[in-house]
Amino acid sequence: MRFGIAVFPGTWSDRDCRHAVELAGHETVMLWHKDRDLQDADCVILPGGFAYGDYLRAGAVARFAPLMESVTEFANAGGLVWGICNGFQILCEAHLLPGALTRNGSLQYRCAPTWLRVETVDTAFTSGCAAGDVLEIPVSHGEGRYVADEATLEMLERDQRVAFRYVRRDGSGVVEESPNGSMRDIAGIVNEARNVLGMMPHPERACEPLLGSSDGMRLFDSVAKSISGSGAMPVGAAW
Amino acid sequence: MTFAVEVVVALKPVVNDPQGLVVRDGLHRLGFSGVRAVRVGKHLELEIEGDDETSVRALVEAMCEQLLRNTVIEDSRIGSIRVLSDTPL
Amino acid sequence: MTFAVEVVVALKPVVNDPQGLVVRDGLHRLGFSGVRAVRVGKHLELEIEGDDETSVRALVEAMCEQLLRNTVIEDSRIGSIRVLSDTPL
Amino acid sequence: MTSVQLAGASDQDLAEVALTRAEYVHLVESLGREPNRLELGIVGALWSEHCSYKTSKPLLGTLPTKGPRVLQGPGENAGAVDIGDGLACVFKIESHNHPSAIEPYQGAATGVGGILRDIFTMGARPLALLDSLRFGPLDELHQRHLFDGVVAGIGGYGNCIGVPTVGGELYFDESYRTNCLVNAMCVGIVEQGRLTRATASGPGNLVLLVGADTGRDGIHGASFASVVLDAGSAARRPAVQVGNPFLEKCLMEACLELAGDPRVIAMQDLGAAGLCGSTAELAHRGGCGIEVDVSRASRRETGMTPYEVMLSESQERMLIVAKPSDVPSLQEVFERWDLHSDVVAVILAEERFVVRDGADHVCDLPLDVLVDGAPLRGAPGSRPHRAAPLDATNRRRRSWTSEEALLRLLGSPNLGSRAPVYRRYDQQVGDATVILPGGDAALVRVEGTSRGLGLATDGNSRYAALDARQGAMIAVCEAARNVVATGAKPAAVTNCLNFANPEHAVVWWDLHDAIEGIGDACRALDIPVVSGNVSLYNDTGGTGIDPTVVIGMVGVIDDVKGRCTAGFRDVGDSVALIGPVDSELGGSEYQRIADGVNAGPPPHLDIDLERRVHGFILEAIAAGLLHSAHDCAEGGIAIAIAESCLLGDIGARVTIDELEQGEGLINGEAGILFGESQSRFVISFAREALVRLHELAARHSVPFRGLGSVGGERFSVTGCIDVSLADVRRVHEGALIERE
Ligand SMILES: Nc1ncnc2c1ncn2[C@@H]1O[C@H](COP(=O)(O)OP(=O)(O)O)[C@@H](O)[C@H]1O
Ligand SMILES: [Mg+2]
Repeated sequence: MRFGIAVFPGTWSDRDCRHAVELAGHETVMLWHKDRDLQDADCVILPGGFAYGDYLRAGAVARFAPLMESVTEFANAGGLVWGICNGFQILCEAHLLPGALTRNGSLQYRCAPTWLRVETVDTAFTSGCAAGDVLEIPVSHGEGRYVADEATLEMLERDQRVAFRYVRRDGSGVVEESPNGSMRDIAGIVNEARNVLGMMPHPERACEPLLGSSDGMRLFDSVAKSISGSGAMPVGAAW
Repeated sequence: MTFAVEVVVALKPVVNDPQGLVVRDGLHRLGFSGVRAVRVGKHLELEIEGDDETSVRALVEAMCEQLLRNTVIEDSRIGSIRVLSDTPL
Repeated sequence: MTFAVEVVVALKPVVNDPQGLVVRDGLHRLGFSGVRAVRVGKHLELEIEGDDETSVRALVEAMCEQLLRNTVIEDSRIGSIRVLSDTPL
Repeated sequence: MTSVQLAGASDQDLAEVALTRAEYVHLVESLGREPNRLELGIVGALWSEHCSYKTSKPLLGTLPTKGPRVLQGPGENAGAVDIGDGLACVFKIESHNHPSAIEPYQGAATGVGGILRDIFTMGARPLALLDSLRFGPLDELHQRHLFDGVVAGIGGYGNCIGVPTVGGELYFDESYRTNCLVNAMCVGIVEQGRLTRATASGPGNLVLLVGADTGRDGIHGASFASVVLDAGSAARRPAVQVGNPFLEKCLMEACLELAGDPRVIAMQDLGAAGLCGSTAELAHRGGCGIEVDVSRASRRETGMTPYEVMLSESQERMLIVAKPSDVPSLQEVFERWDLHSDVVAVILAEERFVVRDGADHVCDLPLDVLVDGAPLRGAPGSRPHRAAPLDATNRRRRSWTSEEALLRLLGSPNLGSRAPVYRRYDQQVGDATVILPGGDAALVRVEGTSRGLGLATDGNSRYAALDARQGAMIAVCEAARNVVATGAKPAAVTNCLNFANPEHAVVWWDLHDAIEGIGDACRALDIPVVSGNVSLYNDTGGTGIDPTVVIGMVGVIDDVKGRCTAGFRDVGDSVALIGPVDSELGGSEYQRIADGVNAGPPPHLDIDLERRVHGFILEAIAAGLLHSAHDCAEGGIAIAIAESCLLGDIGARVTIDELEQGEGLINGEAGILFGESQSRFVISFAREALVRLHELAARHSVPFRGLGSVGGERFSVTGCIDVSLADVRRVHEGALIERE
């Protein structure tokens, strides 16, 4: 099983993602933003960071990198694409996911543990969880407030495309404790075909008890299982 | 010729603007009680080579759609267009 | 009366503007090779109660000095001033 | 030389470059001629306090800088120690006080950028950042503005570049009202074989300038940091630099790719005095000369003079020395990261500092005069007589119950929760932070090994204000204590000396004494000093800061799994106090808020006991006997216990009867609960461990006193305090939050 990890100038979760994937026992290959070859990756991770400084808007410039052309084709062909933090912002800018991520309501950067309620298990990324499970996974961002128009939000809810919602440790609603003021406390969503996930929290930081939580590992395991299950090579084979 | 073009990018009216609220409250605290609302957007000043205003405007409009604004949440408009020099810098 | 006032806050010309550099390079990468330079600033739109344009302008100038611009690295200028309504919102 | 010669520099000329008439005369004598304007400006920058250390150098020489672990002491961009597994830990602390006073966000941000460059210049990948901040009273609007700006700036740079900020410290005190302090420390790791030096060699070798274009940023920055801020500081404001963390991230990755690469002869970042300072240091360290051609440096602006190019402090720039034949392949590496590079200089055989503007020779100075020629400054006067410290007893202004005092202390800006600060910092990127901020030291694991580094910055200036030498010793001990509390053994320190105007005898002697104090403590605890920085003239409008010695400590633990944390853990655990019992209140936070003074002798320090206590704690942790260890600092025992409750989210019930049996406890209950006696830890452990801990304490001959036990949802001290943890938490967490 091989995870491709995108590296844009300004990306910094790339090494953490590699660490997590290797801990999970899988192969990693770093994908340089100037290249187009996805090197037979079964799942492409767009990691956290500040691609191009996140100047102007987070993800705005990264979206045009040569690598993103291949990632877009890969996604459209059903390949698994996982945007984490900055990766989520890039996916929205690239219109692979609806909505946008704006400045945190507090106008402050926020790095803290958060609790995510799994809202759907009908994705390759969450299939190893049970609906309603609460995962402890930290956030670290200044622009994570998810916004979209009512129609889009309704569609996301109706099609069960909200993957994670910020909740309290006990699973109840966060209300004022939201880390960023996202609409409907949305922490992560999937695309219509459910093969592209964007999430603000950092699962790669929650893969070892030594670092405070290993809940993030459940997502990496889910991906691995669903790929080996579906023997997803065909998709990668296109490249 | 070189042109100086102003572009204003602002959040769509429906998108709420926490930064604007903070600025408004800050102004109230300073005693500017007459301030009803504040919206904070971006102001870009571009220096561009081009033949004439029309072609430059068209170029900048394309830039707005592709990069300068997030079409989902932001509107943009082109402000003044001035000739900076008749010869490339 | 309620006025709509535009304020542009921009980095002083000598001050380094990393944002502008990235936007310029981004536009080049998109093929807009004619872009010589980009400066990124803020655009504020204020709604203020006031009696007439002169007094409103004076108010906003005071706001710029006290809060809207960082006097150390930014300049500000007032753009258009429009009457929004003759009665308070 | 085509440039104008000066027919004797006017006072105006000298004022512009911050040189004294005497220094100018000395310069002319050493040169045997008059310098031209450019030369004068260059000398002014390199002879500034900031670059030349003309005041502190003679004193710094007394610091212990050797030790079995030391790979690189003071003299390079940062110090380096051997942490085993063939790895080196590279670290340094640096101040950015003056720029932060002018523009808090950018001042702090570029301070972080600067210290990061000092670390990756040596080939080390930055692993963690720490900060040390001082402001005036937080309830004043301007102080809140500075505080918010500085915290945002540190986060803004560190978060963007992807280096976690894992710790630091923060105090508010009148003494910083007109001079805030912003010190930043960076810690990096490199394979010892890849450790890169900033020592040029090989006449004919070329020097690449990589990174940002050169603009009119921070011209005079170096001399700016070396003069007292005054009304005119505002006029020098265009000097403010805006950092570009994105560019620095690319520069860092490219430089790390080249760490240990044989093609790289030397690497040097551009800091104080820009191209001028860096090229001169580079050549001087290598005992060679250098010729810079300013016309080859890419500019951000048009019409820059050679003087402006040489002294520009534009950020995110780096120098690389390489053989001419290797230059093209090195430039390819930088281009991969979209980094621009220019060949701007060539290494010379003779120790000369030559500047050309194309064909035009504009400067030619002997390097030793430029780098080492500044006349050192001795004591401006004899040691001023200090009035015997005020007696702090019986000046009680307020008569609070111990419970009121506890809550007021916990809710005060100096003791309240730091979460509102560090949650704005990415504390975790790198997947290495094992102990997050909030307790004592941070613990960061070293990739590919079982080891971890305990990291802390400390420096209580109230003690130093009462006695600079004692204050400095305590700063070293407290930093060590914080590291020890995690189970890491102190390995080496870096230090930042923040002082007022050293031309005043009081300040100079405080500096002298503080450096002595650091030296004595480090010798006694056997911890070498491997790097540091000096910031003088924190002295706006005649009100100087209290002597502020900030110690950055790095400790090593062989297996992070064996770490210890500061929060109580299990119901029923026993709580004990390690170390002396006293009731001294001199210099304490209790005294600050209850008496509104800083008086009396600072806490007594028995450095030998301190050493034994560290030995005991480290052995107890290594033996797995402790469930928690937390050092007693500001606020004394009561605050330490309350903090262990909050961190563990569990209550505790203790009694101090046994403590009150002691002799001459002049300040009674308040002194015992809130006094800041040194060399103390509050520990918790399973009852079964008691016997072995007693033996261990006896063997190390450290005082061991049972205090009570862990459990419940209240913090109570028999007979004087009984509060719910919820109340304690509310007060503690609200301390830094702005009240509308
Ligand atoms: N207080 C100090 N103790 C020990 N070494 C110091 C101290 N202050 C400065 N140094 C050393 O002197 C050298 C120059 O310091 P500095 O000018 O701050 O470095 P840089 O030029 O990289 O900013 C460095 O090696 C630094 O470690
Ligand atoms: Mg340096």
